[in-house]
Amino acid sequence: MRFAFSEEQEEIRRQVRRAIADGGGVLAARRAMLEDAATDLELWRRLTRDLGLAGLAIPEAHGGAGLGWVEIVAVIEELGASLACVPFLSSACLATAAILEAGTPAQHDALLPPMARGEATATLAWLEAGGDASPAAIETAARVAQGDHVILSGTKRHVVDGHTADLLLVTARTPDGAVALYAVPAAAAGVERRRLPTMDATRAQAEIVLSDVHVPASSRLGGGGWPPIGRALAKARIALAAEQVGGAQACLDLGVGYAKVREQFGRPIGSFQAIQHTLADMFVLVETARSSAYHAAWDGEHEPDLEITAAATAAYCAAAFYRCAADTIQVHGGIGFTWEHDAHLYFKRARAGRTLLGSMTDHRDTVARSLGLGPLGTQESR
Amino acid sequence: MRFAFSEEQEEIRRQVRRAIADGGGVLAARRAMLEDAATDLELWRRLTRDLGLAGLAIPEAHGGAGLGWVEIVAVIEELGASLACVPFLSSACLATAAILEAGTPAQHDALLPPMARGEATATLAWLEAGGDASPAAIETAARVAQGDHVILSGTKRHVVDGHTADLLLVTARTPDGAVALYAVPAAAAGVERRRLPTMDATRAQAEIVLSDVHVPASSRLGGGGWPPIGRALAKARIALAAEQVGGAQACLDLGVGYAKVREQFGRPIGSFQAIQHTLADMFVLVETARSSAYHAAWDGEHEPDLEITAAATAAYCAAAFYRCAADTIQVHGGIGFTWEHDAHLYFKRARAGRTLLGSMTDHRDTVARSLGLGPLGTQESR
Amino acid sequence: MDLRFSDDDERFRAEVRAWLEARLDGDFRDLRGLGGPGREHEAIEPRMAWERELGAAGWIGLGWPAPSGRGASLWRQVIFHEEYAQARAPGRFGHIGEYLLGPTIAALGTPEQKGLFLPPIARGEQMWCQGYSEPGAGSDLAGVTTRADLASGAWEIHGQKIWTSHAHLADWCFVLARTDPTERRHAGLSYLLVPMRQRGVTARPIKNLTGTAEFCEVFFDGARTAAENIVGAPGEGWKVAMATLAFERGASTLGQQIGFAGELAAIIAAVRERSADRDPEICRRVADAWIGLRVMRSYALRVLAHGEQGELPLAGLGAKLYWSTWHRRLGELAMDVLGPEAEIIAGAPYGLTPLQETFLFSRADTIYAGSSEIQKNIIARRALGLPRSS
Amino acid sequence: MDLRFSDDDERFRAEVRAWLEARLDGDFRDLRGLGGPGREHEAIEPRMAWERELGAAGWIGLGWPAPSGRGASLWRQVIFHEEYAQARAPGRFGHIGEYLLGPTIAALGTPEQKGLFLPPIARGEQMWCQGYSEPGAGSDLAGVTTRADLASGAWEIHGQKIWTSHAHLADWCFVLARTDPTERRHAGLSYLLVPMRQRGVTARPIKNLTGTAEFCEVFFDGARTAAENIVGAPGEGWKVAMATLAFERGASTLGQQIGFAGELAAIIAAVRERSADRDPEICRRVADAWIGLRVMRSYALRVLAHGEQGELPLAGLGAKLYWSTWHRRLGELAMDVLGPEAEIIAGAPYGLTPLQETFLFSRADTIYAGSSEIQKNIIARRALGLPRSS
Repeated sequence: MRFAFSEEQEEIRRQVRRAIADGGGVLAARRAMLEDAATDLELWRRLTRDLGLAGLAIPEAHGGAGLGWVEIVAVIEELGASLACVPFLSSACLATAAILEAGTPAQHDALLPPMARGEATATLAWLEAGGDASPAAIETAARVAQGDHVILSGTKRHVVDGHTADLLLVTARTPDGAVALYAVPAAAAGVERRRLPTMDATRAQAEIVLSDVHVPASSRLGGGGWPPIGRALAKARIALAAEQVGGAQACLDLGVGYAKVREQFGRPIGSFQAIQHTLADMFVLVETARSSAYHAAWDGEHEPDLEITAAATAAYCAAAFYRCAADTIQVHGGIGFTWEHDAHLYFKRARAGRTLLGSMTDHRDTVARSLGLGPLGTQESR
Repeated sequence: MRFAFSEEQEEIRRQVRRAIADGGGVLAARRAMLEDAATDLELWRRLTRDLGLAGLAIPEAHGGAGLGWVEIVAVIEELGASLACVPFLSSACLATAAILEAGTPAQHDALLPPMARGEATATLAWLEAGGDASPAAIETAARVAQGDHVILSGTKRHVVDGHTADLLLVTARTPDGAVALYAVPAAAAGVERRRLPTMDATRAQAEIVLSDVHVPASSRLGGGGWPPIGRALAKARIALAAEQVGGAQACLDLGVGYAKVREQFGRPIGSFQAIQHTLADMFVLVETARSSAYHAAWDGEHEPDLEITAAATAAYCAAAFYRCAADTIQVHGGIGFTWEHDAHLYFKRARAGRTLLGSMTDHRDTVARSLGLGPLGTQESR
Repeated sequence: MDLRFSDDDERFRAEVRAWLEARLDGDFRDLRGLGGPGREHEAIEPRMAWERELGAAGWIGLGWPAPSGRGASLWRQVIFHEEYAQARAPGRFGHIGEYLLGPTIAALGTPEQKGLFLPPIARGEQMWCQGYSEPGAGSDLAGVTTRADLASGAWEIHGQKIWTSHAHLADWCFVLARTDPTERRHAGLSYLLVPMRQRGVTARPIKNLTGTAEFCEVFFDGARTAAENIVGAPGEGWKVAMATLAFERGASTLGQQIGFAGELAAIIAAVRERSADRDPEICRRVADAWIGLRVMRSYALRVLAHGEQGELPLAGLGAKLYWSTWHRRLGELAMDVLGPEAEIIAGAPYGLTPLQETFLFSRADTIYAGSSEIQKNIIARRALGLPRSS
Repeated sequence: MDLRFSDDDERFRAEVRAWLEARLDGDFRDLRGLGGPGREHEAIEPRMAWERELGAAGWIGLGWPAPSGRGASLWRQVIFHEEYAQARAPGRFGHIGEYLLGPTIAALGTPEQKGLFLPPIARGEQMWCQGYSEPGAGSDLAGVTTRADLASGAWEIHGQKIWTSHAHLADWCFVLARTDPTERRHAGLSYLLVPMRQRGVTARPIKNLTGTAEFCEVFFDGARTAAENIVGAPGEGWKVAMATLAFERGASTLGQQIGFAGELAAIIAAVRERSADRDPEICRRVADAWIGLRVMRSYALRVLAHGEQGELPLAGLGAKLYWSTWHRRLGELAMDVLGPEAEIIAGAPYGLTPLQETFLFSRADTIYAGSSEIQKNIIARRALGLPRSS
C-alpha cells in the first residue's frame, strides 16, 4: 500500500513546474489566450520536444514513454495550477486514450508516433448542437461510398482545441445505427472549423462542420462502437479532475497569500474568522479532491468500473474547483473581480469544467445508475 | 399600501402570547408531549373558551369571529414560537378551511359552531400509506350502500391530531373515480385510530383505519372533488409557514441569547465572527420568511393563485425554520444536543414540517408547474 | 394589512407609464434594456441625453422636498422605479446625484449649496460620483487616507479613491477625506464636494471580469475645490457620509426586482428552448429562484412599509445580503440550464450574452457596496446586538 | 503508487475475518450491529464480555509496541478495523483505553505505569474515560478549572467534567486538572490518572436528543488518586493531553467508513422500497453521498499512507470536518427519502429507527470532539498559517 508518487514521478512534476515557471506561469496563459490559436506554443514545445510528455501514456512501442495515468495526473495538476494553454488534455489525454482504446495495433502504429513526438495533435469531436453528452445524441452520419470510402456529414461543437488539432477523432452514426469513431485529418476536404469564442479564454473550443468528407473506410478506429469511446472519455475525465485539483490549489494559495498581507481594520484579513473559515473549507475541498483524483488515476488502470470511478471524481473535483475559484474571488474583495487579477481566469476555467467532458449532472447520473437507481434512461452501449 | 398588523390584530397576538406565557411556555409543551393526547388542554381552553380563537376564521354567522388569515398568521406565529401543543393548525386552520371551502351552507351551520366554541375539534385525513401527497394516491373507497348511506373503507396515516379530533374529514374515492370529502365522527362504528409515535413529540399524528364505516350520504361535503380540498391545504400551508416563522425566530432568539452569555477563550462566543455570521444568516432567513408568510396570508385572501402562493411560502418557510433550528443547535455546542435543552424540540418540529402538509419537493414542483415547466406529472384536479 | 396601492397612486402609475412609453417608443427607442450593473459601458452619450430628458420632465428628485423636488411619497417613488424597470428604460447615470448626494445636500447642506447643486442634478445635467473607498480602505472606510488641506481659500486634495462608479463620466465627486491628520479613524474626516473636470483629477476605469468597466480608480493629485464646498463642519465627514448612505431608502429595490424578473424570464425561456425541464432538478431550481424573488418582494414591501415614516427598520438590514446571494445563484442556474452552450460567448473578442453578464457580474454583487461579510457584521452588531468581534 | 495490500497483509485480513466470524456466529451472535456512536446504551454487559474476548485473543493493543502490544503496522490496524466493521462487530467500550490512554502511557508513562495499566487494558478488563471538557471549557480546553492538590501522598481533585463518554461504565479516567493555581491557561495543568469507582466521583449520564445517553457529567468532589498517578511532570498536562490526541492515528477511520457504507446501503434500500428513485434529484443526492464516501476513503488512505512513518500530515487536518459534515447530510438524505414516514418512530415512548438515530445523532457529530468551527480554526492556523484571530 503506497499512496504517493515515486521519485521518478515527482521528477516529472518538477520538470513541468520548471517549464511553466520559465515561461512566465499564468502570464504566459494570459498572452496565449489573446492569440488565435489560444495555445502557448513555447510551453507546448518544451513539454513535448524537451520533456516528451505528449507521449507520456503512449506505449514505448509507438514512440511514447510507456507510462500511465498516475504520471498524467501529476503533470496535468501542474498545468491546471497555471492555467497552461496547451493541448495536453485534448491530445495527450483524450485523443491518445481514444486511439488506444478504440484503435487496432496498426492504427496505433500509424497515428500515435507523431503525437508522441509532439509533431501532431489530435482531439475528440463527440458533442453536437445542444451539447447532450449521451451517445444517443450523435447525429453526424457516416455513409458508405464506393471505393471503400466513407462519407461523413454533420456538425460537431465544443471540440476542445479543435481549431488547432491536426487530427480529428469524429464520432458518427453508421447506417446500421451504431456509433463509430473515425480518424479525420483536419486538412481533409470538406472539413471546416471555426473557433467558438468562450468565456474561459484559456481553453479553446471549436465547431467543426463536416460536409461530405470522404475518408477511407480504414480510418474507422477498430470496430467497437461506443464502449471504447466511453472509456477514453472516462480517462480524460480523470485527467481533467486532476487539472481541476491544480486549479483549486492555486485558488487556495492566492486566497491565503492575499489574506496574510491585505490589512483592513488594522489587521490582516486572514485574522478574521470569516476569511479563515472560508479558506479552511477550501483547504478541505482541495485535499479531498486531490486524494480522489490520485486514487482515480490508479484505480482507473487497476480496477474495473473505470467509468464510475471517473464519474465520481469528475463530479467531485469539478465542484471543488468551482467553489474554490468562486470563494477566492470573494476573499479578494474588489480586486478579485478585476480583469487584471488572475482569480477570474480560474473561475472561468472552473465553470467551463463543469460541462467540458459531460456535465456534473451526467456524472452523478452515471453513479446513480451504477447503484441500480433509476429510471434515469440508460446510456446507449452499442 | 399597509404591510403591518392593525392594533386589533396586535392585541390578539398579545393575548396569545400572554396565554402561552401564563401556561409556562415551552415547559408546557414538554409536559403535554409526554401525555397520550399530546395536547396542552389548559392552553387550548384558554385560547378557545377565553379568547375565542378556535373560531377566528369562522364567519360570525356560524359562531366565529369572522376574521381571516392575517389574524390566523398572527396567532400561529406565537404558537410556533413556543411549540404549543394545541390543535390550532389541524382544527382551526386546516379542518376549518376544508369545511368552509368544501361544505354547503347547511354543512357549515352544522359543523362549524361547535368548533368555533372550542367544544369540538376536527382534522383532515388525506394521506395514506406511503405518504404521497397527490390526490391520485387516495385509495380509501367510498361505496354507495342502501338507505342513502356511504360505506368508507381504507387507512389514513399522518393525520395531524387525528387521535383526539372529534370529527374526521376523510378524503375518499367514489365509485366513479372522483375524490370526495366526508365528515366522519371519530366515534363512528368502524373507526379505529391509534397515535403514531413521532420524532417530533410536540405534534401528534394518527393512523385511522376505516372498516366499513357507514355514514349518511349527506356527510359528503359539497360535491366539489379535489379543488376545495387543495385550497384548504393551501390555506393550512400558509398557517404552517407562519408557525415556522415563529419557531425560526425562537431559534434565533435562543442562539443570540446564548451567544451573548456563553464565554470561551475569555470572551462571549457571540464576539466570534463564525457565530456572528451564522446568526446573521438566521436573521435574514427569519425576516424574509416572516415577510413571505405575512404577504401570503394577505394574498391568499385577495389574489388568485392561492395554491402557488401557498406552495412558495411553504417551501421557503419550511427550509428557513429547518436551517435556523439546525444552526441553533450548532451555536449552542454540546448543550444544544441534550434532551434538556429546547433546541432539539424546535429542530424536530422543523423537520416534521418539511413533509407535514406536502413535502418541500411537492411545493417546488407546484411552483414549477405554474411556470409552465414540466413534464412533472400534473395534479389530478377533478 | 392592505397590500394594494391607492387609486391615486395607480393614476400616478399610469402617468409614469404613459410618459415612459411615449419616450421609449419615440426618440429613445434604441435605449431599452441598455446600461445598468455590469453593462454601464453601453450607449453612454444617448443615456446622458436620456438623463436630461428625465430631468426636463421633472422625474429626477421625485422624492426630494420642494422646491427642488416633488416631495413624492415613498410609494410613488416605488411606483416610478417599478414602471421604469418594467419599461426597460436605460440604466441611470444620475442615480448617485439623485439618491445619495441630493438628499444629503437637501438635509445637511447650506442654502447656497442647495441652490448651486440641486437644480442641475434635477435637470439631469450634473453627474456625481462617490469617493469613499480607497485601495487600503475597502471594507474599512474609517481607514481613509486621502488628505485635504485648506490653503488660500480652497481645499487641496491628495490621495486615491477606488471602486468609484462612473468617475470617468462624472462632473463632481463627493469625497471623504482626512482634513485633520492628528485625528485617527472616524475622527478628522470631512465630506468635500470636488469638481472632477480639473487638472489634478485622473479617473481610470478598472476593467472587470466581464471585460468591461464601470468602476474607476480616481487619483487626486493636488485637486482643488472651494473652501465652502464642504457638507457639515470639518471633522464631521464620517457622520455626513453615513447619513448619505442612510438616505438610500430602498425605493429602487422593487425596480431592481423587476430587472431580476426579466433575467429569470430569460432563463425560463432558455429552459423551454432547450427542453431542460425534462430534468426535475432544473425545474425545482427555477422554482426556487422564482420563490426567492417573490420572497424578496415581500421583504422589500414589508421593510419599506415600516420605513415609510422614518428610519428604516432593523429588519431590513438583510436586504443587500439577500439579493446579492439570490442573484449570484441565479447566474449559476442560468449557466447550468445552458449546459455546454453556456461557454460560448456572443462574439470575439469578449462579447458576453446577457445571461453570461449576469453570471459573471453577480460575483461582484456580493462584494461591492459592502461585501457579504460586512453585511453580516452589521446585522450581528446592529440587529442582534452581538458584541464587536475584537 | 500502489493501492493494494500486500499478500501478507491479506493473510492477516483472512485471520481477523475468520476469528470475528467464528465468535460472532457463536457465543456473541446477538451482538452484531449493537453499540457505537448514538447507540452506546445497547447491550452493555454482553459488550463488556466481548471486550474481554477481544483481549484474550490478543486483538487489543495491536498497534502498541511490544511487550504489551503486537507492534502491528498501521495498515494491519486498518485491516483489523475494516474487518471489524465489515463483520458488524459491536461498538467498542475499550477504545479510549486502547487508542488514547494506552499509547500515551506507552510513550510517556513510567515503567511502573506501563506495568500497571497496559496489561489490564490489553486484556479488555479495564475501561477508561477521558476527562478533558468542562462546562466552562468546551472548545477552550485551556480554560480548565478542575483543581488537583497534592496532600499526604495523593492528589485530591475537585471540579466537574462534561461530555465524558462512558464515564458511568469506566474504571479509570485521565483527567486534565489544574495543579498550579498561580499559572494561567495552558500552564499549570497536569494529566492525572484517577480511579472512577470511589467516593468523591459521581458520573451522571446526559440524555441527548435521541433520548438516550452516552456522554456524562462527572463530578469530582474530593476524589483521590496516588501521587504517582500522573503522566509527565506536574504542569506538563497540556503537552501530554495534546500528545494523547495525536496518538489517534486514524487507523479506525476506514472501519468507521464501512459503518457509514452500511447506513448508505440502508438508505438505498429505502429508496428502492419506496420507489423514491422515480425522482432524479433523490438519485443524485444518493450519488453525491456515495461519491462523498468514496472521496472520504481516498482521503483517509492518502493521509494514512503519508502518516505511516511519523507525524500525520497537515493535509489530514480536514478529516473530522469532512466526515461529520458528510454524515449530517446523509442523515438529512435519509429523512427526505422516507417522506412523511420519516416522522414515525419505531415505538413509544421514543424508540428511534436506525436511520432516525443517524439523522438526529449526526447533529452531535459536528460538535463533539472539536466542533466544526474549532476544526476550521485549527486548519486556518496550522495548515494555512493564518494569523490567530485575536
